[in-house]
Amino acid sequence: MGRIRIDVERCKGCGLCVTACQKKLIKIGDSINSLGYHTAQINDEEKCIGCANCAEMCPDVAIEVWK
Amino acid sequence: MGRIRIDVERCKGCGLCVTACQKKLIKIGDSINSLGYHTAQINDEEKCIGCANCAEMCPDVAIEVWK
Amino acid sequence: MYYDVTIAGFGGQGVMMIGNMLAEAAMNEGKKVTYWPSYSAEMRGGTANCTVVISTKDIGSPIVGFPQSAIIMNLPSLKKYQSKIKKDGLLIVNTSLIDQKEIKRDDIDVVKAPLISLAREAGNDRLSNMVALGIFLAKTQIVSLESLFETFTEVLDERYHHLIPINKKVIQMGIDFVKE
Amino acid sequence: MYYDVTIAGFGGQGVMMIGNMLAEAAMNEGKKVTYWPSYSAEMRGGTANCTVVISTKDIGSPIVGFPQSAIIMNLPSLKKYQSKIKKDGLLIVNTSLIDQKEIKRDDIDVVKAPLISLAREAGNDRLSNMVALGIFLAKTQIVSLESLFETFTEVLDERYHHLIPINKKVIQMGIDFVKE
Amino acid sequence: MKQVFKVPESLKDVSFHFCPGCHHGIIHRIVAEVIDKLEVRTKTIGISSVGCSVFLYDYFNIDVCEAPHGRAPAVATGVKRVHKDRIVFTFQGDGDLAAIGTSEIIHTANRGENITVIFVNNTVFGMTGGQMAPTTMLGQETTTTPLGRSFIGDGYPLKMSEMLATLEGCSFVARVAVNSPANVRKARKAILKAFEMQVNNMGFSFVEVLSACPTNWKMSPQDALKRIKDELIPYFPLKIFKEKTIPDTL
Amino acid sequence: MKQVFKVPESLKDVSFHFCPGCHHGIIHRIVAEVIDKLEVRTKTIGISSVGCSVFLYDYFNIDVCEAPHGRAPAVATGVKRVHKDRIVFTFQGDGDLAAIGTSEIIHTANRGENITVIFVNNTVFGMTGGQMAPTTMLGQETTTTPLGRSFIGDGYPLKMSEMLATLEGCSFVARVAVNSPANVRKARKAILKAFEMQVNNMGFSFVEVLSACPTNWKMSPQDALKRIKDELIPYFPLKIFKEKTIPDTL
Amino acid sequence: MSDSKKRFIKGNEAIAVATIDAGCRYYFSYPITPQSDIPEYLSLHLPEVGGTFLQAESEIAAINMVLGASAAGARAMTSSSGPGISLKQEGISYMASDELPALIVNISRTGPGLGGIAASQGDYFQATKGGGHGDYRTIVLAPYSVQEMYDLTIKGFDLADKYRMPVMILADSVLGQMKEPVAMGGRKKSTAIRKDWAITGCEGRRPHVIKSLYLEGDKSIEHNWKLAKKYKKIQKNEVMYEIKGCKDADLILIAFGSAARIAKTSIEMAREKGIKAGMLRPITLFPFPNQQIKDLSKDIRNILVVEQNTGQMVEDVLISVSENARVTFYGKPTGNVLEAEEILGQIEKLKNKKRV
Amino acid sequence: MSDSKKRFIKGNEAIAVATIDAGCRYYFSYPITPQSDIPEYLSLHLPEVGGTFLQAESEIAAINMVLGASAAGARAMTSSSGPGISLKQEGISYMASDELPALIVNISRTGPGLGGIAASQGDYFQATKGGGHGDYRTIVLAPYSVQEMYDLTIKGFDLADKYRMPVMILADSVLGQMKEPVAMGGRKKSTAIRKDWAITGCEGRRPHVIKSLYLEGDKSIEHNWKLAKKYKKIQKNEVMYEIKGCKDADLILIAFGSAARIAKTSIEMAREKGIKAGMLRPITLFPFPNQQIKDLSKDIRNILVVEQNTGQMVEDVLISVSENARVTFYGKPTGNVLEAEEILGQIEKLKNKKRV
Ligand SMILES: Cc1ncc(C[n+]2csc(CCOP(=O)(O)OP(=O)(O)O)c2C)c(N)n1
Ligand SMILES: Cc1ncc(C[n+]2csc(CCOP(=O)(O)OP(=O)(O)O)c2C)c(N)n1
Ligand code: SF4
Ligand code: SF4
Ligand code: SF4
Ligand code: SF4
Ligand code: SF4
Ligand code: SF4
Ligand SMILES: [Mg+2]
Ligand SMILES: [Mg+2]
Repeated sequence: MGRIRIDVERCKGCGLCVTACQKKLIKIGDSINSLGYHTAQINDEEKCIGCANCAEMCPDVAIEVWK
Repeated sequence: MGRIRIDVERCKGCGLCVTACQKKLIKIGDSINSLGYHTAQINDEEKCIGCANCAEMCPDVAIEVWK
Repeated sequence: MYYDVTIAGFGGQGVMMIGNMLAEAAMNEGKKVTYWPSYSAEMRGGTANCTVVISTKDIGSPIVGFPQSAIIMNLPSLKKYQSKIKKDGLLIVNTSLIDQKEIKRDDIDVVKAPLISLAREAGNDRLSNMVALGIFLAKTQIVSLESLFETFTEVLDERYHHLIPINKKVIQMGIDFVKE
Repeated sequence: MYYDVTIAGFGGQGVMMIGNMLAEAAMNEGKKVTYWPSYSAEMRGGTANCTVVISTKDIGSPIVGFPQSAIIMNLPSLKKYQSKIKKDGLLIVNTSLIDQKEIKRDDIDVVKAPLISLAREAGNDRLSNMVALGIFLAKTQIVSLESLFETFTEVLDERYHHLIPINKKVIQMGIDFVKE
Repeated sequence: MKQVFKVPESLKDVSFHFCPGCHHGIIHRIVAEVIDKLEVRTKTIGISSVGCSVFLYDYFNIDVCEAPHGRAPAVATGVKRVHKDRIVFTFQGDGDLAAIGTSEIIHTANRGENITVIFVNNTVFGMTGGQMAPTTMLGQETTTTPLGRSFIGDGYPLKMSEMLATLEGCSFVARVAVNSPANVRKARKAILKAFEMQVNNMGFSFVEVLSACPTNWKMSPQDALKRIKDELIPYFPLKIFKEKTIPDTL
Repeated sequence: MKQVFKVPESLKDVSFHFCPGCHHGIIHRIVAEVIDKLEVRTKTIGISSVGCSVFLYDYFNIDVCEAPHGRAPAVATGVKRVHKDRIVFTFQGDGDLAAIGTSEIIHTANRGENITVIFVNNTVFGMTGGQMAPTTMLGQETTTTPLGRSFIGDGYPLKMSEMLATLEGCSFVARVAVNSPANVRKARKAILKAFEMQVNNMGFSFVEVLSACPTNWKMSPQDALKRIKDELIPYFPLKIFKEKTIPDTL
Repeated sequence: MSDSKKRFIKGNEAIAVATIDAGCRYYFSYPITPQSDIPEYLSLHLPEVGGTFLQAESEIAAINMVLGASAAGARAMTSSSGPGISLKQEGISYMASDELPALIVNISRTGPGLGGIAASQGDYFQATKGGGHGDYRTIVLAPYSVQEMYDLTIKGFDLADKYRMPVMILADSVLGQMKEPVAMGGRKKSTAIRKDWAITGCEGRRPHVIKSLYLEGDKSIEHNWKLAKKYKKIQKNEVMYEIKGCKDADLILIAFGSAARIAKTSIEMAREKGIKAGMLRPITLFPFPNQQIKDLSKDIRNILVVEQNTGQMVEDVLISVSENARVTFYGKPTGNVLEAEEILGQIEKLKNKKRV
Repeated sequence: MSDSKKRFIKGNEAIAVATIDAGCRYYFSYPITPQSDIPEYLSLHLPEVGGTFLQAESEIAAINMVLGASAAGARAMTSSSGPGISLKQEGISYMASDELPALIVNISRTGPGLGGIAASQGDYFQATKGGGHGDYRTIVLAPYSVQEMYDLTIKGFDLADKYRMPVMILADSVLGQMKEPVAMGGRKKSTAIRKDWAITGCEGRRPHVIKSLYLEGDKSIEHNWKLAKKYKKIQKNEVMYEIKGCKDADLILIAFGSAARIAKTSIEMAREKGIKAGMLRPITLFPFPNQQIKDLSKDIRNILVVEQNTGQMVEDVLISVSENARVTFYGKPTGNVLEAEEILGQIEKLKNKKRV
């Protein structure tokens, strides 16, 4: 059981978290942040195992993880 | 059988030829050249085997060798 | 004859591209012209802008403190340039990204155009710059449409030549937007 | 009071050493003094020379174009400096290495001294510089013998202090040479 | 639930200027995590270099001195000689360290200066627009090798870790990558080790990090990960090249 | 009787300015002999460096261009790129090549420039009065290491041949000495090989020559020979480190 | 030539094209903003004409490669900006002493230090007074249009060969990044000047030596005076400048490069307002048009010097002006932001000051 | 103090002793003649007082080590000559922008290029106008005796700290190699000035940053004006010069450093011959005594500038003098050979010229 929070203002939509999540919980959404980036969002939050792989790969330190 | 010629004006009396000659034919003499150096001279010329070891070691290209 | 325009937006919005096309078209019509890009050192998220001066006489400064007209593609650019446009000048604003209430000037000719939606209508929402160019042309008639279309083959790399028709279509849509 | 001397010879002849001693002695006597070594970039076979100026007033140039006196230890130096010595000046020549007929000046006081032989007599032919210093002192009395001897302990490294007596002896021999 | 991942304290609360998917950000973060872990934030002095990481001081919550291009190891030497008890690290790109700064890095390593060097190898001059770097791969197209780097005339991609490891004075040399969560964890470990070496006065420590520059590689961040795995790591093997266990003391 | 040893034609008939017993003279002579042997005197361009060998042009009967201190490999690169059919060599001391010129030698070697470098390692800055060089031995007293070089602070004596041999681009690397007639002959052979590599377009060739500086070692020329044998060669082994047999071509 | 026959390109690209057109085939440099368009263009197009493009490991290596290629008899060039130009100073000093021709381009940026990539004219002193050690000068050309970026590059190579010395182009990112239509002369067939001093291997002649070491006192003095005489000759023969609207002027503005370009608009604005302003624009910064300024300043006493720095060329103007001229300086240390209107403001201020 | 209480040492050694006496404990340099006595002295004596002597791998590394040590809050120093000083220009420009104090000693030699090791004043422009890129200055001190080599070294460290900027000592081998008796002040207890801006680790405070990059237009302008203001202040407050025999003079000689030292004798010779000659000797070359020269030149119109180069400081004199002064230049590019007699010759020549 885990939980993540994505700071969309830091996110640049690079998608590295998408690739990193083995549970395939993250995808790049439609919403645009103030810098004009489509940002990452988590789906099926409850499936998150809190492995922090997404956070490890995030170049913009946009993800926090709880477990 | 060999023969050497020492150009005393080039010679700086470093003595490397003295060390190099296994026949011990060369020594640093008393005469001074125009730069103020005591220069090398050969003794027992006839014993020279023309091996050119002296010339190989001379840093001032002061020795010519015949064989 | 002397006219200048500043074009500004996000990097990637094709601001430099339309500036270049405009300048080349004017050159091909035998006018004097300068093009000045101002670029920021930051890699991304920076703003891009350029200034084009077109004249029948030799041009002095390519950098224009107070432009006669401006094409503004995003909010930061509006904030930067709005106040500088000369009285009675022209301002084209991309209302797809900019809230109309940010527009404060009433002493200039303001064209509010939802550039992205318009471009999307024409089939490619990344061509909002071409819509803006069409609008600009319609308003100023600074160069002829033919001159402009000629520049496509010069400005665009060969592998993009198949995109010329759609570009032309989008420019026309800008022109029509003004006419409507 | 103002006096200057140029000392010149081969590197290794101890030219700088006696220049230094002279200068330090003068300083210890409360005089103003400058010492200027001119060195060549070549490693060896180069000439070494220095100029010492001693005065009761502040000294201007440490470099003297036309010295009042010169101590000349080898032929190249004689050639370089002979013509520059001021009229009525003093020239000390090392005739151990220089042919007397090279000396052309007759308007100055010339001391011809076989410095190497003299030094050898005193037991060490490498001390020809000290003989020259003795001669210079005897001729000029520019500093006292005591002041000069005092400098030995300052100028010489501790491990050479055992050589002080022989040095003193050789200087005295220079002085005697003049007196004779 | 307990928070297991957060913004490290040694980073300021601002966004990076890096391009989307640029690994500089990951490397910044893991360095900051190491500083946090060792609890040396207020004792640490960073030396920023000229390259995309020039704004180090905007992100790290520590004292920073900017160095001229390539000279960070010399600047770090000056700082460390004054503050022997502070933790001093440089953060340098491959243009900075392996091109203009070749001499400084070699001699600083050889002197065994007790500093840590983080070397970000992205096979390109990022900041200036993607020119060839000494580490650019053969065949790689850059803005100054439009037809791809050729060993005739351009030379071979330099292996800095291998070269530095041959130097007597160098105490710790490792090459890591941050192209997968597992590699990020290994990279952090290596950087931790490097900083620990310094804390323990073991001398010069060096970590090379293979890093993606999606912008100048003209690739998506995902393809960039793949390039690191398929192209870079085979040529630049991930490895601890050297690890001294006894310090150089008289 | 036949003359078996004479002043080589590639040398002018003037005396060297070197100190008595300085090996620079021997090395000058054997380079000249190699040029004679290959009959390339009128095709050869020498690049002199700053150090006791700065007056190369006064001695060699060939075209010479002087390089700023440490930059001879860069100057040689410029010359060779223009005259691809000429034989270009640099002649550099250890201060020149291993201190200020570290970057130039590494990158020139790495680019595989088709030039030859003669590297005279006398473990000291000769011309400027005997300061520490990067190749100065541990414990060696110089005018800037009055108490002897210590690896703490001064670093270790750099082994340039070993370092350059690790570079892909480098085609021939050897270390020789001229402290005995036998070694002089071996040195000549290595230098001949290096020049031949260039003639055959094999790329970058490098010969390090251990050399005595009696003046700054404060030793007699004889003791200097002994030092080379007893101290230098054990640390700087005489060896051919690398010899490519197939050129780098596409 | 009408503009429609011209190419519409960036200033930096104009320099790159001109390099090839001038017959230069050897280019060595190290990347730095804002001059990167030059190496990027040449890395693609020099090899096409059999030339050598080499990205050096540093600016120092680059300038010394230029030194080598020039010594070998070839036209050679490097370009850089601010910090990189500083690093080249030792090499430039050597080349001046060696009497080796070369073109060095400085697309300058804001300094000192890392500074910034915005345009600036803060490198005037470095370029004109000799940033390296010793008594030497480089010819310094200051283009103010993309056309001149092209023309002066070619001129620069010619002057370098004529006088056997490094020539510098001092421009900035305004000129490097702006685009204008440019008329091009086409490629030179050959580089014309024979270089019988070059090192080429001594086949059939005595060895040549390129050096700058003169240990013996007198040789060094002679060499320095020889160089000084050359610079005097250049001062006499090679001054280039442009004068505009000075015949009836009450006020002369003196500016070079991008500042002059911007000021051109200010002068026009002033004229429109009835202020009789003219401009003298030095095209060669060394040799500086001292005499021309002196002559002008005899009649027109009101002189405004405008620079994109805190005041450098103004010193050369002060040396030049006749005794009763009044020199005012207006500067802005970073150039992208100097605007025609603010210079106009200065002109108006001066105009309103009582004449002395 | 009577001379007998003084130490009889070389100029270079005086600088080295003063470095330690000034409390400087960090010295980084790369060998070069004719300044080697400085590192040789310090390599032995700095460690004795717990200081760091580090022979860097190059002049560039050395200046950047100085940059680091200075940023860390320590007094730091480097010394070099000609080519080495050129290589340090990038670093000096950075330090000027970073506002980092340090002492940089140039025992200059003949240039340009490798030049030679004889004394020369050919580096005047490089030192005073800023050899590096960008709009900056360094304070330049020009000693003319061994005593001043000592005193100005200490003064240099103080000025560097006071204004947070690099200070340069410009001397040459005449001053470096000559010996004179020197009175020494003894070692400073502490380096006095607190450096709250230094990087020391941010314990108990916000992080410090030492940087020179100002990308945004206005920040960079502000920074440049800030520096310019500092230099103005220095121009106002720190001018040092010596005047001798100018009260009744018909002719003033202006010279600095070794040339001034030699010219001192010429002035005395001239006086002996009944020529009323005086001398103004700038001790600070930047700030230059413009005003003092202007004032003097109002009464005494005959001015002779003597330099050991082909004419550099003469430009600063020309900027300074009042309108009706007549400036004559006499130069010799290599200095070991300038003799008092030849300067006297110039004085006599000038004296005989009809007054205008
Ligand atoms: C002396 C000098 N030369 C060149 C530059 C221009 N420059 C800035 S960053 C850089 C290279 C950056 O590449 P790298 O070090 O690999 O860092 P990256 O941006 O790839 O992380 C260069 C050449 C400079 N600032 N100073
Ligand atoms: C830029 C620069 N820095 C320093 C010097 C001074 N310098 C001349 S030769 C030399 C070192 C000589 O040592 P090395 O290269 O080992 O040659 P050697 O004399 O021992 O043969 C130095 C530092 C210089 N000429 N130029
Ligand atoms: S913590 Fe693990 S499971 Fe949860 S979103 Fe991140 S990568 Fe997926
Ligand atoms: S890795 Fe970070 S920046 Fe990239 S998409 Fe995911 S949250 Fe956004
Ligand atoms: S040739 Fe041989 S034997 Fe003859 S003198 Fe020389 S070393 Fe001795
Ligand atoms: S080796 Fe040469 S220089 Fe030395 S003593 Fe013998 S002949 Fe003379
Ligand atoms: S250019 Fe490359 S290295 Fe620089 S921030 Fe962008 S992706 Fe990162
Ligand atoms: S100083 Fe040393 S290297 Fe130089 S010539 Fe003398 S012995 Fe040879
Ligand atoms: Mg990189
Ligand atoms: Mg050496």
